[in-house]
Amino acid sequence: ACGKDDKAADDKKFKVAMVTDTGGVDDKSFNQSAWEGLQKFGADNKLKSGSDFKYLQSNSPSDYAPNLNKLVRDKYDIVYGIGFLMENDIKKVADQQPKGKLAIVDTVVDKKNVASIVFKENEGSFLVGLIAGMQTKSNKVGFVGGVESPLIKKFENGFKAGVKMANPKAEIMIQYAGDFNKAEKGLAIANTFYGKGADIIYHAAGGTGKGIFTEAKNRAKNGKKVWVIGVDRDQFEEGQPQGVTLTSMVKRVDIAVQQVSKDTKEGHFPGGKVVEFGLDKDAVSIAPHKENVSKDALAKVDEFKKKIKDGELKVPKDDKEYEEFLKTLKK
Amino acid sequence: MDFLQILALIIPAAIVSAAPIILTSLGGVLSERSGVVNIGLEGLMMFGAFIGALFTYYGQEWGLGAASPWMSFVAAIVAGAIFAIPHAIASISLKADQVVSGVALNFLAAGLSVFLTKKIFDAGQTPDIQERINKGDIPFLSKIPLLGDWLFSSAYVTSFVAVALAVIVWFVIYKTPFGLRIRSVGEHPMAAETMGINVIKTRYISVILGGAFAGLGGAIYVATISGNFSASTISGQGFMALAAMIFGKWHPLGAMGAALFFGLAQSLSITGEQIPYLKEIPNAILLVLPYVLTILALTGFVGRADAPKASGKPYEKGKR
Amino acid sequence: MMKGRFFPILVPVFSVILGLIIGAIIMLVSGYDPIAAYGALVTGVFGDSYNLGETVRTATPLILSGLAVAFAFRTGLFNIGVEGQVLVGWLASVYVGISLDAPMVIHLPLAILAGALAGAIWGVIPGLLKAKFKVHEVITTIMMNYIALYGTNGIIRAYLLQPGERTKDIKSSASLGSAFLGELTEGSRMHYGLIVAIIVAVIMWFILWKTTTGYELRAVGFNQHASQYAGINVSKNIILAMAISGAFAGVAGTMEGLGTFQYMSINNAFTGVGFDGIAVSLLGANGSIGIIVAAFLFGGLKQGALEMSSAAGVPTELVGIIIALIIFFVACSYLVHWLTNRFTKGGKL
Amino acid sequence: MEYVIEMRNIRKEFPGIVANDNVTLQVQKGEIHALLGENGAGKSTLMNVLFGLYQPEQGEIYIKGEKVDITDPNIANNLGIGMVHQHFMLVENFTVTENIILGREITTGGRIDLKKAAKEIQKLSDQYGLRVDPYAKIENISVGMQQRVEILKTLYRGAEILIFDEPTAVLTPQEIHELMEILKKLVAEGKSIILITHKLKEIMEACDRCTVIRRGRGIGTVDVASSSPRHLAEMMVGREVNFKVEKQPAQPKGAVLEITNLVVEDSRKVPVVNELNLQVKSGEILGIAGVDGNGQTELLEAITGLHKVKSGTVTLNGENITNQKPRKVTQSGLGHIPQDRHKHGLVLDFSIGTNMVLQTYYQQPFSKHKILKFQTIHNKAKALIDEFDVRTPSIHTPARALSGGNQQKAIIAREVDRSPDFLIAAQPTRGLDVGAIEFIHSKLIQERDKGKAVLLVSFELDEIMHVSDRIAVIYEGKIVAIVDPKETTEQELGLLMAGGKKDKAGDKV
Ligand SMILES: Nc1ncnc2c1ncn2[C@@H]1O[C@H](COP(=O)(O)OP(=O)(O)OP(=O)(O)O)[C@@H](O)[C@H]1O
Ligand SMILES: Nc1ncnc2c1ncn2[C@@H]1O[C@H](COP(=O)(O)OP(=O)(O)OP(=O)(O)O)[C@@H](O)[C@H]1O
Ligand SMILES: [Mg+2]
Ligand SMILES: [Mg+2]
Repeated sequence: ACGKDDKAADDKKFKVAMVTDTGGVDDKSFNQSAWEGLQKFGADNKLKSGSDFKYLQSNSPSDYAPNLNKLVRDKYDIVYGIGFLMENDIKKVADQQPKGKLAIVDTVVDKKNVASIVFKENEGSFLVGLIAGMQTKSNKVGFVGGVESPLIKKFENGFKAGVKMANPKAEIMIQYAGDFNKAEKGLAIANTFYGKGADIIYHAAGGTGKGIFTEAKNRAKNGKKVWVIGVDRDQFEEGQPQGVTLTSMVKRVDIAVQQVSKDTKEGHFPGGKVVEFGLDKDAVSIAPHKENVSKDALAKVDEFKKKIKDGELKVPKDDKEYEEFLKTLKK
Repeated sequence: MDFLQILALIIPAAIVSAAPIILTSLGGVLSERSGVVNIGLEGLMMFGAFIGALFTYYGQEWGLGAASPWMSFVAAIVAGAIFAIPHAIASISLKADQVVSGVALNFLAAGLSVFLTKKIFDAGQTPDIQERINKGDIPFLSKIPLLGDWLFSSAYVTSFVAVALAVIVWFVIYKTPFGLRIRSVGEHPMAAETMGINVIKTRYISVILGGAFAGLGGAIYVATISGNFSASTISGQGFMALAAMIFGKWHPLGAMGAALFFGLAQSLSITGEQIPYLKEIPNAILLVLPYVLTILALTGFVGRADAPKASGKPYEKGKR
Repeated sequence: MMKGRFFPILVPVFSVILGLIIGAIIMLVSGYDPIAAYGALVTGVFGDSYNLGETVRTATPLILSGLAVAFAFRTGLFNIGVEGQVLVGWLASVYVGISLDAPMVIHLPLAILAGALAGAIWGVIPGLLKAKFKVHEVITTIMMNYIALYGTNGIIRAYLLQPGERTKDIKSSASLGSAFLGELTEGSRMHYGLIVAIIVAVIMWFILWKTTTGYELRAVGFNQHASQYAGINVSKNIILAMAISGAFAGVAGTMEGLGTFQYMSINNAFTGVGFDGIAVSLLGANGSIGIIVAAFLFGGLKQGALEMSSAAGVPTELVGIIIALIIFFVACSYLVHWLTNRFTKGGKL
Repeated sequence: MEYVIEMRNIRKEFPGIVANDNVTLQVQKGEIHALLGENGAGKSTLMNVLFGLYQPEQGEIYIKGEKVDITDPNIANNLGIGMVHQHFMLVENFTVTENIILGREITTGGRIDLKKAAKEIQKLSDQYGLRVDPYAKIENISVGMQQRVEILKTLYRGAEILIFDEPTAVLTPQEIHELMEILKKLVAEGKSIILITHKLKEIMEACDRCTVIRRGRGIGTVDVASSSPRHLAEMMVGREVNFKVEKQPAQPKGAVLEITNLVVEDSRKVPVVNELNLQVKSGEILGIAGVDGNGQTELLEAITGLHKVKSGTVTLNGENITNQKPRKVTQSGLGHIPQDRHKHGLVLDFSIGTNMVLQTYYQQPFSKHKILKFQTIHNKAKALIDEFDVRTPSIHTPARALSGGNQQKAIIAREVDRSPDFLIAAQPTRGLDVGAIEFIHSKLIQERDKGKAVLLVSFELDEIMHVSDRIAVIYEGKIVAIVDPKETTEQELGLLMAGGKKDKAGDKV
């Protein structure tokens, strides 16, 4: 039977699948983006949804392992784990299923059969930081994180660097909500930030960010000019109808997933490697909706995009690098 | 930042986040005052939030514009009331253990609301609603020095609705015949029965009314805070409402006060990170602060609270 | 008298069947194929040894959290704080698992005990407040849940953080995991925790029904005045009840820390183990055997749900609905009583 | 002849028992009609049928000659039937007014008008001499006043027919006397009354006719004037009843319990037991007579360790037990038949067998190394149940399901069996029928004859007079007199209990 299978494998379709975290495929964030990438890949290769390409949703962290395991054993040619929370489970499954090909987003797993996909969120955040620095009227801006982690720190530090680059005098308020899903906390933090005079808030806080939009819209409706900078996807819609979304830092997990799937299909599975996606691959960028961004700011963004791509400027990703960055800035 | 500025930040935020909890705890008060324990508040609130998001969305589609959230409130009130019926049937007519039935209600709400969301929108969450309830200055009152800034400037109308409803519920429970009957049924149903009061009917009405309040609480959360519904929109607020009800000693105004206290503690911990000195306190400590404060308040000056005597006990006619 | 003897089993069985039937109806109405779905559900549980192993793994902490809720219930207390007690138990066991060097016979029991102790402390606080200040345990345990969630996160971040937002892995000498069980179940995370859970179930049964302590605990649960009259220390027993309940919950946490995960990560939300424990305990009628059965039912449904959504495309939430229905029907055992009474009495009531 | 109430051939079943079997009851207008029967005979059941709380399986009810169908208490109320229940039907944390108007509220503009209601209640209470404080909460008023509230409830609803289910079981002699006056006043106004009581004396004193039920069956109705207590008791029990408590003169020896200068404060820091001195000797029954609320409860709680002592000492068998834990006190040789059997005496949800070791479960042979020995416990329970004739289907039956009389017997069995040197019996026969009372009295005397000391607290003067060897009168927290029952009359005792002041009839709010 083995021989037969092998033979059939050649003309058998290439199958891809992913495991979401508890957010699900429509979290308006990286799960959704990854699934869009998979769908695009499926359409390009005429795959059938639900069998040739599909996703499994996890209801709790303990579901990651069985879900990954199931997909690998169902002979999917590459299985994505979306989010750094699956790091350990990916490792485990990779050990148990040495023949399976796995990929993880947002962290690095050093295994021969695991491809690690990471993004340079700090670079994208730097760009929106520039915009914030240019467009703040009060010289005060804010950053709200969900739960503190090195990943979210990349957003924070990139953003801070951008702001300081464009506007060294600007004051930056930072707060972590301790939660990705508490809109009322987002609302209260935004209330504090705006109340203390900030006019632009950048968030990397998932569902907690909803409260930030709510507060901004309320203020906008009462005639105050305040902005939110969205994250992960273009959050222009979230800002409607008052149009409070200044811009968004878009993280193209879809591009990454398509790219890695394509490579794998062509026999170049980047197992054991770290595939980095940054400005260079247009995998992090500012959102297509640009109507609220000033011409000057856009020009500035383009200027620095080039500098970063050319390697002239290194964007800090953690607190230490940021400290050093500030020193270079002073010189 | 000076002290007054801090208050001006903390108080409005507290009131905003308190409104859904106030309403839901009022639902709890109504239900438990009649003798039916309601652990299902979380579920009722969740279902209300779902219906709130759903009907605001459809309201927008149907061209109701700014009236959409208000229509969604009506829908959520009705839905909450209907959703409370299984709990009423189980715990009143079928003499089920009320805690069990309430827990079942929570599971049912979590399953059903997300299941229906997936069925209707083919997504794990509803679309963002465009028409919200918006903050605004309350005419005249917002001009009062200090208090105007704290309480009546850029405030949600719904917050005042919540406070007004708390007063109304207090009036109904403590000042009207209907309230007297609800309380009698929760304290000594047999006595009520001998006075010609229909225990079963009174309890049904109270539980269903309680569901309506909790449903409204959920819908207001969506309209004023989250802006859409997903599985994680209501995660624990119903239990906080339950705690507020007990904290408030099963009294409508007490429950309101407790909900405001939670809100205040919460916004203090959030704003605290932006206040000099407090800033130095580790984030984790500020995060647990509201809950620690609540426990301290309970221990220090609230102390003992007695539930209505018959709460939790199914009433059987003629049983001793 | 046959009715009397079989009644306790009759109700849950009846409830499960009824819940599944209504679940099928909902599927039909909303356009899913119930036969395929239930087929997948069964495969998801019994399909292969991996699924079976994972089902056991899911059920293991639920047994313990169910026992924790039940123990408190038996003594007249409602412990909604199991969730928080699970978290602190988890952290304590992982801490001991990481930081100690000892042979397994010492290390593993010590790590489990650490979890139990942490859970017990978390339970004692509400117990103490109830006994001394008459503060209602329902509020304090809800508050203690949040304190546990943010507190454990804070401790991990401050002292134990490793890349990946988590602690180090525990040493193998503190692990409940086993290569043997893993091989047996095609690499599932099934671990020896089931044995611990069953031992705890026996302990609960024994304490409650065989010892003078159990006699006192139950007496206080039913009637504090009479207990006082009989010379039983009411405050002490309230505190003790919460301590034991919390200890059980803490052990449930060690199942995650020493079994399933072997580390603790920063939790973005509650684990759900504690809240599910309430349902498990109620479904199991607060008895040791009932709880074990209910935990397996629960674990099976949750595990099977993954396959159900994978193979039959039915949202996993449907399983939540079915669970809710089953609990409802169990709660309404009066209905079953009534029906059987009616039946045996020939329609006269 | 037309009856104001006629219940014909009523049959009411409960699972496994026929509570009323073909009972007929006919009440004339303007009479006080007694209903008599042993515990569990079916009196309350019959009245609950009349009041619409139970539906009979068979039989008809006629009110003033008209056939009626009373399916719920509302209908009964509308028919002019009011009932004062055996266990009061009052909401404890409501005020008197709120309790009375519940269901028939007086409102102005949708709002309850408590002032107007209170005025109306005042009018009613003046009319019938039913003194109440309209604004007091039920939990703060005496049992006697609670009962008057119950009566007012029925009058407020315009009841013409009043049912009293064992109203005197919980009252002090003074209160009973007042109640009887009120009943007479009510019939004088043209109302009709059904009175359930176990006290034959009350029937003889106040009633016109008496219907007797035995084991659910109607035995007959007699004119009280042409009957005697002995005759009624025989009808009720079906055998001859011995009224006189048989006992030999006491042979007291040394003091077992000694109380000196005892002061106990209540929750408001008011001393309710005030410099009290008392001795109970072995081989005697010391009765404490007193109006409710003169510190009896606190005295007993202080002795047993349930209530803190402010100052003074309590010694038992020479051992100082002041402010000791209840367990310690029990171990020093104290037995306690508590006043409130449901609150203190039993864990109602435990089986009756388990309740039998409530005081001894932790001792050998019932447990060893903290492990319960069920076989021993069961054997003990069986033995006690046989010896004390506790009627229960099995030792595994929950205590809740037993009748009050049998619950009381179980408690007595448990306490007496431990053979304590000092036995407290608080209201040991409250609500019990004559047969059960006879049994309990003989048990107390048996203990005395074994050389134990017995402290009897009772509001029944009869009981105090007949059972005690010495009587201590308690008034305002002090023992004001110690008398010999053989040389004292009830009148003299009553005077002492009232502290010499006549208006002090137990109305502490
Ligand atoms: N709610 C009930 N459920 C089951 N059986 C009952 C119930 N109430 C009464 N009974 C049965 O009916 C019988 C009569 O009870 P009932 O209360 O009428 O007695 P009673 O004459 O009022 O006694 P007592 O003098 O003690 O008040 C009891 O022996 C009992 O077996
Ligand atoms: N819930 C119940 N289930 C079954 N039987 C009951 C129940 N309640 C009461 N009974 C029965 O009712 C009978 C009488 O009970 P009841 O409480 O009227 O006794 P009692 O002597 O009047 O006691 P009390 O002095 O407390 O009024 C008992 O024989 C008991 O078996
Ligand atoms: Mg009776
Ligand atoms: Mg009785």
